[in-house]
Amino acid sequence: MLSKVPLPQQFDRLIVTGGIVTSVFVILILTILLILKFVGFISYTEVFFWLISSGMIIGALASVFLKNIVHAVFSLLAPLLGIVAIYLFLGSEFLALAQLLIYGGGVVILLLFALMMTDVQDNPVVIDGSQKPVGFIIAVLIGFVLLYSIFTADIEIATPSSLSLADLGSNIFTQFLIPFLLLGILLDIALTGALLNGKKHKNLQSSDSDE
Amino acid sequence: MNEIDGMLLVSLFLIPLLSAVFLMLVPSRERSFIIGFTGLSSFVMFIFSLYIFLSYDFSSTDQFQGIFAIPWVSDIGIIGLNGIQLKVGIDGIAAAMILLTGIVILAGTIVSWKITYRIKDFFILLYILVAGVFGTFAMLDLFFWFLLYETALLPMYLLIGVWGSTRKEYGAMKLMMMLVAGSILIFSAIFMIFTEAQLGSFDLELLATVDYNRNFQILVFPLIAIGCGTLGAMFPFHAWSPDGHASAPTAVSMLHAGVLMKLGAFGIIRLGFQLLPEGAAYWGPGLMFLGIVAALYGAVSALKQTDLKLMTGFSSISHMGYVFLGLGTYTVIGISGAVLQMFAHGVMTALFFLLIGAMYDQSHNRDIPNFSGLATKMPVWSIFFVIAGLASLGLPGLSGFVAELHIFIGVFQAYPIIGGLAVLTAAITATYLLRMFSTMFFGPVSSKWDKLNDMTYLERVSATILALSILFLGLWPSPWIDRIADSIQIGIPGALM
Amino acid sequence: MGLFSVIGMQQAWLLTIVPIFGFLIVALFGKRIPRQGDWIIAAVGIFCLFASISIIADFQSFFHGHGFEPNGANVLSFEWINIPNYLLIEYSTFVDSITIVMLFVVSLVGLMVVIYSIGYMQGEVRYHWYFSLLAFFLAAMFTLVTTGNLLQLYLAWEAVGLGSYLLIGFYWEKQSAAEAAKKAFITTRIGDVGLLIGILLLWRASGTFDIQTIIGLAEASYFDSTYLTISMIFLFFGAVGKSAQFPLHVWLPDAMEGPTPVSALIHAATMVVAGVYLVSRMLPIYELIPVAQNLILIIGLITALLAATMGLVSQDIKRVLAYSTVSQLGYMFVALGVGSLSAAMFHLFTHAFFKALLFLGSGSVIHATHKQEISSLGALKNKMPITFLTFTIGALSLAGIPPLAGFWSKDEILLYTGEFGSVFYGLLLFAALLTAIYSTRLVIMIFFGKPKDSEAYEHAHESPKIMNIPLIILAIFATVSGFFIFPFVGQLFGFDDGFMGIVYLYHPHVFHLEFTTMITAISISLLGVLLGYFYWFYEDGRRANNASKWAPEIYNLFLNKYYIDNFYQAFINKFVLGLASIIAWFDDKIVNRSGIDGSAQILNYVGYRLKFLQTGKIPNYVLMMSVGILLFSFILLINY
Amino acid sequence: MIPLENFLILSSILFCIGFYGVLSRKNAILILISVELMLAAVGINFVAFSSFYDTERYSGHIFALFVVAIAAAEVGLALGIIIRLFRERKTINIDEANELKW
Repeated sequence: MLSKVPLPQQFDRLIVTGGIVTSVFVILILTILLILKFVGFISYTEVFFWLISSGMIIGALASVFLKNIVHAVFSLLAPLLGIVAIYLFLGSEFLALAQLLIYGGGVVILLLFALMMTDVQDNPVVIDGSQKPVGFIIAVLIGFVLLYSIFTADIEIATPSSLSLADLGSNIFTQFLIPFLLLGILLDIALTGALLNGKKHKNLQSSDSDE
Repeated sequence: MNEIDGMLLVSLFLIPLLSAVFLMLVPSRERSFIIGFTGLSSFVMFIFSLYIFLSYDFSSTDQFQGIFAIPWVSDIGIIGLNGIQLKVGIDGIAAAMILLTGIVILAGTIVSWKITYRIKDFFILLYILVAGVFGTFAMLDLFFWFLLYETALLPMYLLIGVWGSTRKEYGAMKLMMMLVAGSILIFSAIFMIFTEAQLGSFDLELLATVDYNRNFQILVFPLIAIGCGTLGAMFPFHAWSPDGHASAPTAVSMLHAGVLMKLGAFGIIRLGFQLLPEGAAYWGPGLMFLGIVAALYGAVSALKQTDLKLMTGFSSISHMGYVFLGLGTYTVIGISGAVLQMFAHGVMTALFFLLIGAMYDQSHNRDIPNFSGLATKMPVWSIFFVIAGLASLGLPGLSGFVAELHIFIGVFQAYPIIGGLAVLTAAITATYLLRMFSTMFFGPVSSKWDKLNDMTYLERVSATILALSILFLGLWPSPWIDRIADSIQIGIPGALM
Repeated sequence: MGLFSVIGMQQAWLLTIVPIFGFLIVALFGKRIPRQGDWIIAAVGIFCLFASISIIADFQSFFHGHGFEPNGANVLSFEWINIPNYLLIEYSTFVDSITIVMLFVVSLVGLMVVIYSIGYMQGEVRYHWYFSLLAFFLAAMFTLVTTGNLLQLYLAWEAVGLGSYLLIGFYWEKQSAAEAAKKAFITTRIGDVGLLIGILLLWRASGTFDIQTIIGLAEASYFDSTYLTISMIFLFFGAVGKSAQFPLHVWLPDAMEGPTPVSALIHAATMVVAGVYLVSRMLPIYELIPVAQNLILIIGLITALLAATMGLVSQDIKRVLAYSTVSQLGYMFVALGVGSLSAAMFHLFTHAFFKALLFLGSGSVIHATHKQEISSLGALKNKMPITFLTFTIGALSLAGIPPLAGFWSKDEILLYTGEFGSVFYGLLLFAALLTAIYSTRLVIMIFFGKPKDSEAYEHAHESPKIMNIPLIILAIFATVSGFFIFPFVGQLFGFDDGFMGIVYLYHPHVFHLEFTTMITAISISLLGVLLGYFYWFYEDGRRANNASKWAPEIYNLFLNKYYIDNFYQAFINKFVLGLASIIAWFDDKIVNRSGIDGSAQILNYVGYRLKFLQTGKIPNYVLMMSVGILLFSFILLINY
Repeated sequence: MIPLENFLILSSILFCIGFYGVLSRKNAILILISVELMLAAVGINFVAFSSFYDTERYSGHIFALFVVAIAAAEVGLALGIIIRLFRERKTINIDEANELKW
């Protein structure tokens, strides 16, 4: 099974190609943002924000459009890590940390493991789906609805405030204690479920066939 | 009647419900216990219904008596104060219908004791059905009214599908589909009224105080009329009736033709006439037209039927046509006649189905030309059958005549020509019944049916109960008419023309 | 008279109640009572006769001078149905002169028939059932004649119909009896539709069912005349059905399937005259509307003639008598049509006795020989002398030979018809001639000549006493009841103007001898008797046979009852059942197959097609879901 | 100082991309990835609104935290199912798991 893991030289190529593409995009976007800055539309902070955001968007697009599954999973890293920065912008260090650990560290690895176990090498290319165009139209329309409502909404001007870890902790363990405990139970159940589901158990199958 | 009687009304539909629950706990091998228990239970129901009928208070000027309410949902969302409550109360119409139910369930229970296949389950379903029927007649809250209305319908499917005969799956399916389709109309009408009234309450008495917009009434009344009319086998929504009756087991046919079909007409009075008087006045001629068409149509169709139950089914359509005819007149006499006809037809048709069942259980044949000389073979059976038949063809002195007379008078007040057709229908009824009599009962005794026995004692008892009711109503109808007319004069002011 | 003063006019309801109790007791427990309870019914019959006579006596005490003013003493009522301000239906009795004539007829003939039946029905199955039905019929008939309102009249009207139905179908094992019962009930029921429509139309205009009130209103020109005409014609239609008038006369000959005493009671003396009674009761109104009255006259005349010709050729004793009954009822309607209530009631009175006598006599013959066809009877006069004598009295009375009862009453009708118009008079005379011919034929064929069926002849014997006594009593009445026409007979009973004065309250007629009419009538009757004698007595009726061969078309026309029955049968088979087939087809194919099953099948098909939307592919579902989300979001966007 | 709109726009874009991914992809793992994207977008929204307006309770933050946790659980379970699916039918093409059809 290990033989199916991507070989180091393929990693090199991936990193090199990805690096070149990324830096081209970064330079391009950075230029546009800086122009916007100097025209006076946005501030430096916003330049920084949109730089990260464009990275996230590009990563997301890549993960959705790339045909190679492994590439797609790796591209997911960009939005997941970008969110960490966004959370930091919003002043929530703990969430950023959690996001980094869980997504960057856990989820992607898990996905890669799953890829590994499901023998994706045999059919690395996703079969073309017939509902792609429809899906595209729907996605665009939903985007239109969302953006339209954002732009037409009367958003009260406010300043974001950062959330200290202590505040978060006290909130969770006082007001949201019960949901938090329930969440723990949920995770427990999910873990057990995943275990049972992934396990090869002969007797369950036989009882299935009985029914 | 006072509040204690109101509690009696609640208990009237709790008794069958609790009996059904209790029966679930009884092991089904305890056959004699089940028989004894259902006998007791149905007898108690009969006594209660009789008491409720007799304790009707003529001095009261309120429309409903014995009102008793338990609040249930109040002040939540769109539901306002006392929005949904278990509110019972009766007027003379409901009192008559409750008595009818009491009589029919007593007779129906007694004849059902001979069932051998899953008798316990049969009674559970039957009693749930009866609970629904009693509840619908007594309920003054539209929410519960509809709930119990449906409760009365749904067990029918299983009762016909499991214990029925001939094309039972088809009959059960057809019946259920059409009735549920009708219920949808009633349901939407109830909610339209609820929304239009903007009281946030399902209380019938409160809703009746609202003056609805005339156009609204004209729009909504047909929903109720068609919805309830489907259950009342109103032309052209009658198609379920012959098939359903033909395939239903005896007690179910009795209850269904005897009582459940009356729920439809009762619904038109309760919802249509009381809430939407202008709509009722507007659609009255239409109802009359459908009524007379149904009366003629059913009678003429019955001429051609050879299956005894199908014939009775068409005869029911014809008689329910009279009910709609009477309702359509929208006069005190006409509506009284319609309610009387509901009672009269209920008892009479229950007797019909009982007798057909008594014979079918032995012969497994209902084809009229197959029989001959049964009057010699089964004299008691034949006498009862002739009594029911004569009541059906409107012979004076029996229940059918009193009811038909009121309807005819009501119709003659407005439309003599329709009245003439209605009277003619009675003659057609006589034709098909007498054809049947002369083929089946009279003539030489056919050796094919040597093994037929006369009715058993149980059947005789329940047939006697029904036959006495027929005679009683026919000879001394005042107890009914006084109550019904009193209630109509108080409750349906639109009819006081 | 002290004995009779117990039961007055107000107690007329006893006449309903007592027979009803007799009926209930005998019907329910008859099998357990000694003699199956026939004595109970006989006692009931005796009570009814006693009560009738005492009511007549009471009536007489209210009879002052030349008239009887209806007052409270003859009315009893209580509310049966009462919806205040809307509907009031009472149970009421009303006794007047028409009632007392009917009362006497019904109770006397009823008692005779009950007594006769004890002998005639001996050993029959369902013996108690027969007697209980007789009591039921009597109760209904008494209710009918004592009623004060139209609705109660309708009730009793239907009840006598039921009694008749059950008694005609008494031998129900015979298919023909079952068919006859059905035919009788349905035919009269068709008439009853008219009756009920008429009653309801009258109610609609007047708001009451009370007969005297309606008559009063009509005389005060309360009703619109066209409306009244229509209602009264409908009412008359009921009488047509019950009294077996053309075109609804077809049931009465078939009704002879019932036991013979029943034919005497119901289908000769009492029930069939209910129509006459009804029209008599309403005659004050009919006199206001010439159209309806002329209709009565014409219908009566047609019936009298048609039935007489049919009676001429019929081969069955009872059928001949039935046709004769129909014909005589036609006479009564003619009398009513020309406005002579007294003549009609008088004919009703005499006819009841001699026709009941004839029927009971024929019953006696049938009882002895078990044959009904006159072709297999003959030469019975020595074997059954009493039957022969009484039957002959009845037949001559029917033929109108003086001084028997039939002569006087028929003469009255002829007299008033003669005053009305000569065409009617001539036709009625012709009918009288035919009547005389067929009554003679009947007597000759049964009692004279040679025995045609030796077995029946050998078997024949005189009937037991219990059957002969009623025959003799009725023969006496058939002889003397005509004398009621003379004023002195009436005066003997305390009525100043005699019978004519009793019956016709409104313009009393006093009987006077009109010699021209009388002599014409007598000569016509004698001519008829002679013709009958001439044709059937000599050479075993060869002349009669030749006569039937002389004009076979007419003979067949008479024999086949003018094809009216066939026409009705065809009408029912082709039209009514055809219509029923069409509607049954419509119900099956259009309503059920297309309407209900069809829509179910459409739903089924749509469902079958739609199920392929359920691809099982999750992306498809997600797509659908997202379309829904999109729609909802657009709705939200538009609303906010 | 970044206005709220920016966060919302970003989250909308991410959400739509994820949505498209869910609709168009056939590979179960890639659908899962797209779902993760959508969840991330929603998380941004929560946190943004919360830190701009709900400065008392920060329920948005906590909600986002819960979302993260639930997403983790979900991924674990979903991957289990996917592996199971693969084991049963040797493919994770979601079009071929169409037992639920008519």
